[in-house]
Amino acid sequence: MSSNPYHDKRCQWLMYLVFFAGVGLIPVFIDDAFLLNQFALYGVFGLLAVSISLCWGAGGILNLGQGLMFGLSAYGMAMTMQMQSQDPINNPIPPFMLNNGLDHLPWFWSLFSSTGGGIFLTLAVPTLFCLLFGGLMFSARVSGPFFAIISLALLSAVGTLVLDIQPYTNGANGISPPMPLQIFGAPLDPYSTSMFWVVFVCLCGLTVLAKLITQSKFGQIVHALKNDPERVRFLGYNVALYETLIYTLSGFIAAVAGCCFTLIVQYVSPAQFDVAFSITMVIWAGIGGRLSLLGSIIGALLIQGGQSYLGDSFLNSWMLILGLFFIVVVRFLPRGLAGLIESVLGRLRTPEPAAHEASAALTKSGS
Amino acid sequence: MDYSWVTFANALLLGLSIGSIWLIAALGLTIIYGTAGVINMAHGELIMLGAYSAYCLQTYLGVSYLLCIPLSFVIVALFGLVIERVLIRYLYARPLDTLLATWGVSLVLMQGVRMIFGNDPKYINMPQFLSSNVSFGPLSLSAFRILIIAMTAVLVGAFWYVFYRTHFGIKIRAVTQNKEMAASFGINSQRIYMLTFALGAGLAGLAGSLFAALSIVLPNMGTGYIVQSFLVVVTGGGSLLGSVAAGALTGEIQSVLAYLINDTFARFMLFILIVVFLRFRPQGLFSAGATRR
Amino acid sequence: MAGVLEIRDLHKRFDTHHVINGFSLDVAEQTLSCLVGPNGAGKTTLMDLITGRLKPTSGSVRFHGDELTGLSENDIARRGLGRKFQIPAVFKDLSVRDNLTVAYSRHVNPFINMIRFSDPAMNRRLEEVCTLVGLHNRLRVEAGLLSHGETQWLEIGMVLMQEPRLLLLDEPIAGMTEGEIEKTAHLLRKIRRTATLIVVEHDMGFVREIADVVTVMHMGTLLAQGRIDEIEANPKVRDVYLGTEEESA
Amino acid sequence: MSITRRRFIRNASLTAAAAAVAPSLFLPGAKGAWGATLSKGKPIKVGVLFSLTGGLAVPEEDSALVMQYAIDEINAAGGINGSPIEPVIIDAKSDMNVYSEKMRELILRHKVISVFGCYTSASRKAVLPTVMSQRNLLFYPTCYEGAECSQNVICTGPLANQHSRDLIPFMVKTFGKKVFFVGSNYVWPKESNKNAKLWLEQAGGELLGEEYIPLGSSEFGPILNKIRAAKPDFIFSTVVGASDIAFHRQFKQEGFSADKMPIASLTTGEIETRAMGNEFGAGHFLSAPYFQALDNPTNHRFVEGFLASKYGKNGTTHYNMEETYTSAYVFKAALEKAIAGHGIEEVTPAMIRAAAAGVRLEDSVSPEGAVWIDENNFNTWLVPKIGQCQADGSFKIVSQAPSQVAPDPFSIYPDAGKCTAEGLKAANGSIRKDVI
Repeated sequence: MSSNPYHDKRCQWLMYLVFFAGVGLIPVFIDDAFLLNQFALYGVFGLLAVSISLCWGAGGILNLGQGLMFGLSAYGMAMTMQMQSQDPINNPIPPFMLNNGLDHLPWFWSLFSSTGGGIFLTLAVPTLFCLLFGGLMFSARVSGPFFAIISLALLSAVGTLVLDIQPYTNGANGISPPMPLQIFGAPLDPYSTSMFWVVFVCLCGLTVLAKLITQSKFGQIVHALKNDPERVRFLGYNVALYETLIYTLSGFIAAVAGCCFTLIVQYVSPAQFDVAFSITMVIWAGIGGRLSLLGSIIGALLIQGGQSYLGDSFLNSWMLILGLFFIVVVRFLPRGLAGLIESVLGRLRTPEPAAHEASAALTKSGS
Repeated sequence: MDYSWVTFANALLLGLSIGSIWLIAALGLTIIYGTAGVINMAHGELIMLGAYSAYCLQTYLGVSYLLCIPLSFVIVALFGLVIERVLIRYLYARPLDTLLATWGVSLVLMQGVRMIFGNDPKYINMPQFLSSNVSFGPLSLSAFRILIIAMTAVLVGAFWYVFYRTHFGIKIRAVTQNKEMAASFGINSQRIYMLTFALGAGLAGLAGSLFAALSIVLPNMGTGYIVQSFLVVVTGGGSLLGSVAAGALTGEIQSVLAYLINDTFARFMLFILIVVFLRFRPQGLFSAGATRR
Repeated sequence: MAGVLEIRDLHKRFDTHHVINGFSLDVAEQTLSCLVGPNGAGKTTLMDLITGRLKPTSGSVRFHGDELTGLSENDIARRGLGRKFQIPAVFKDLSVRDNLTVAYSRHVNPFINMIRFSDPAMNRRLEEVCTLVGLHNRLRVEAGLLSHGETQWLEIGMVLMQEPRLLLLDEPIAGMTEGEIEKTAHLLRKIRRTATLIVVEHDMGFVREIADVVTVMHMGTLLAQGRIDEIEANPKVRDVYLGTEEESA
Repeated sequence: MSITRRRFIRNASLTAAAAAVAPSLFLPGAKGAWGATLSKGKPIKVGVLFSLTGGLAVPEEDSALVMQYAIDEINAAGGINGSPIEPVIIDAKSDMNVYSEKMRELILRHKVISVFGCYTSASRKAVLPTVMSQRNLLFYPTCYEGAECSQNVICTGPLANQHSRDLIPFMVKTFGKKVFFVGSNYVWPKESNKNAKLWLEQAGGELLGEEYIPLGSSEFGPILNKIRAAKPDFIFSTVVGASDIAFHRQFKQEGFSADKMPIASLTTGEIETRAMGNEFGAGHFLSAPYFQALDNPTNHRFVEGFLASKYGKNGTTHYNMEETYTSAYVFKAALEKAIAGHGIEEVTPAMIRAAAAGVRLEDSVSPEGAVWIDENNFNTWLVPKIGQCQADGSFKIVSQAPSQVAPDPFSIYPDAGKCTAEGLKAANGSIRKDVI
């Protein structure tokens, strides 16, 4: 363990530096609006992977409903952008509301009339929701598979509701704001370098923040309670509080991802609440290595990139391959590709104890 | 829409039918989860496999529909056996990992079926006598729904018998409670798990053959059942009795809410009610633990 | 004598089964009491009731005069009760050092812990505890790779990191070799100089070696209390406890 | 991953730092206009964006196939001004995020001049922001609810105001006044029902109930119970997809019969009937501009040609497929007009759209009979027809409008204004572009 460079904090930070410097150089080399836009979108997926990795990898809380935070904030951002394109005097109501029989703006939409307030709510609502829901669940000591299933049920419930309250959300058709977000009068064009930088700064900043938190005392405690929450409780820590906070932090990152998502695609629909989408996020982190934030990001990039760029003949069996790959990873590499690198590096440096550790890593449950 | 006692009674009767559909979908999951603690996310796809086996049997071999039902059980049970031997048996100690691995299995099954049978929907022909409506005074229910209710009742009875009245059932319960202790009495827990998994998968297949006739056979038909089946199992607490109660309750709530308000809202409310219920009673209605004590 | 822990008429019922049935006990400052009793006497349940893992049906538990019943596990732990479990509960995929640092729970505020990366006071405590339990050269090893005896010491070390006033140790020498038991006895005596201990133990030889006071539980009640020679001479104890011990042996 | 152009690193780090802070970079980086030119004899790239896999693949895959058939047919006849059409076919995987991503890929990377695609309103809304900001053109070849006035869409399917206009009076006259509305729970059925209520009122009918089923749900028990209690003379259905099939099957299983209480649907065509089993579809009614059974030489040629081609493996044609087929010919006619007016090198998607105004497909081209594009709102003038499903799954045309019906996307929202080529024109004369 001691001599494995994988566990050396300086090596880890060096990898972060290399990775983010590499990503930061993308706009220097690429001058293709589609690719920049696509990389920005991958950045959003990377953020989601970080949020899952923080919650599941660091905190041991498997959240199959992360799409909820993502979707809520994506809707919030779409509402902000939609309100920007409305004229407060002549034309205060989004067109779809007129068609659904509303003759005045619902109160919760009017909160999004100011851009600053809209963005604040977009991030605050999912975060507060996490705080509340997480607090309720963790104080009742709901954990493990139960929490996973309940988060899944809640996701389905909210998705159904968003579909049903069509006058306020435009139902299955979703919201397509006609213009990009205007910041101080200038549009944030989804195909521009600036959009890429916005996502890059969020991804880089939040990943580093998450990394710092996992290395803090808080991170150690959270890691410990993943092993044995009971023990942590008897050490004097309020386990529910810690679980709620890591869950909320992860929800906040997903909310930031949701914001960026709508900025990039200018569209949001109940598809963001699809169960399959939330589970896909878990697959990214699972394949990349849930214990490693960077591994999870790379998992998201590999899978989404593969889905976009592997040939069409290959794509027909894409789900099949993804499924098989995932089974193999869960069965043989519970720590994902990052775990594979971990054991390979360990083996290179100090053959004897590392081999022992690698086998320990494989047999370990990795809850 | 007038709300009268007759329509309300019909809604209650329908709730029973919806409940039996929820329950029969969740029965296999109850047994797998209750015994081995495996969160089988591929359960919906096993239901789908059951539907496709019924379709194949009927279309290619001309087997009559009523015979397709037990045959689907056997075919999907064999599938379950293979999945258990190849994958699940390595993961019993890791419940969250079984959840993830079986999600992988579900992707593979769905895509595999899609590649073989294509995306277009298939359907199943039923005997004429099942395509009719039975009236009891002002109350009425379709013959096929009655078949499903009866089928559910028979299966619950059969499983109660197997679990609580046979030697095999005693072994299953022994393994559920304490694997090590059971092993010291010479019970092979691996074998018990394998058989339960196959049994649970078979039940999913049987449910699939019924659902195939109710609506439509599609590669992604299973995804709709998985969340609702889990809710029944988790609300019930993982025991057979719990699932029966949870299935009946959720079916009635859904039917009555759909009768009073609308279908979509009924679904939303049901999910929220379940989440709130589990917040205050995480062990479910009748936990496997409580019945043990 | 100044009571550290006062238990009064404690009852715990599961359905119709009385596990703890009117149990009362006083523990004095800086003593090492051993809690003994046959299997099913309610020793672990009693521990659970003291530390808040279970809520008593009735009765009271006071710690330095403060009522503990109704408080959560973490609140009770914060008041200075440290507990070692019967089955050693350490964080298997953390290093020994991380196990000990996590256990240092003087600061429980999660927000402050998010920006806490080093803590000199904790490092000092870590030094002390390491010297006591003797895991100095194992600090970087993953806890899951420790031997059985080392795991027990690690957990005692974790309890010590909490700087508790009262330690509840459930079977601290289970699975240890002769040499390790000797070392543990030495360790417990050292701890007693600054704190109070209650040790649940089956090994009467070990009890004889370390106990100031021995408390015998039977069927959820206090059967006898006193010095070890008094207890061994007590005919009631011979009947219910030593008798069954011989049978099972 | 191909990198189209590489820039040499000129003060790379400086550029990056400046990019992050300089407010000037918030200005659009993309051109916002079509980034290629056509030239004579070179292939004309168009996008074909349908779901070939997933839940939407059942109708959409057929649309993609018929689109390829139409393109082959046009190319075999000499293409457009001698240039062949080159389709870029992309699978949208029934996933709204993929629709949106692939639309960007088609326009920005493949630089197609128009895109044919989407079947659901949700997917249309998902791709429209991209189509609009890049000033491209979407041919939307299916029915939709209207209430949209975009400068970048041409629709060849019926609007809600055309779709049920004849069906409701016909049903009221034939079966009785009392009707029950059932639909999938989303925008199109609700908007269609609003139109249907207008026709119902004019025909003197009575609405007994209106129920919506969650998308994808197959549990019709509660709704059928309400229908049983309400005892309508007929049912007006806007249920879509797998739910529609479940609805028809359970309808019959629950003892309802098409003779006593037929379902008048806007969706249940040849493909759906085949999927549910003919016995479950027989006797019910459908309103559509096209049926496979239409008896005219163009349709015979289309049906025989398509079924004999390598794309006709599924063995049927369908209103959706025909609308897709005609959209290819609308594109051809409009592009020819644009080239004649501006010269081939100058043509942009906006010019194609402008040229499409009033484009008419004669009955020698369009299997459903002559249709033309409205010059204001760019939807299609067409003849809705009513067919009754027969025991063999084919439809018998029982009624049809005497002439083409005008499309009006804002028919039920007269206050919103009139959709014109420039945008939505309000009563006070102000014009709003891109109302979606």
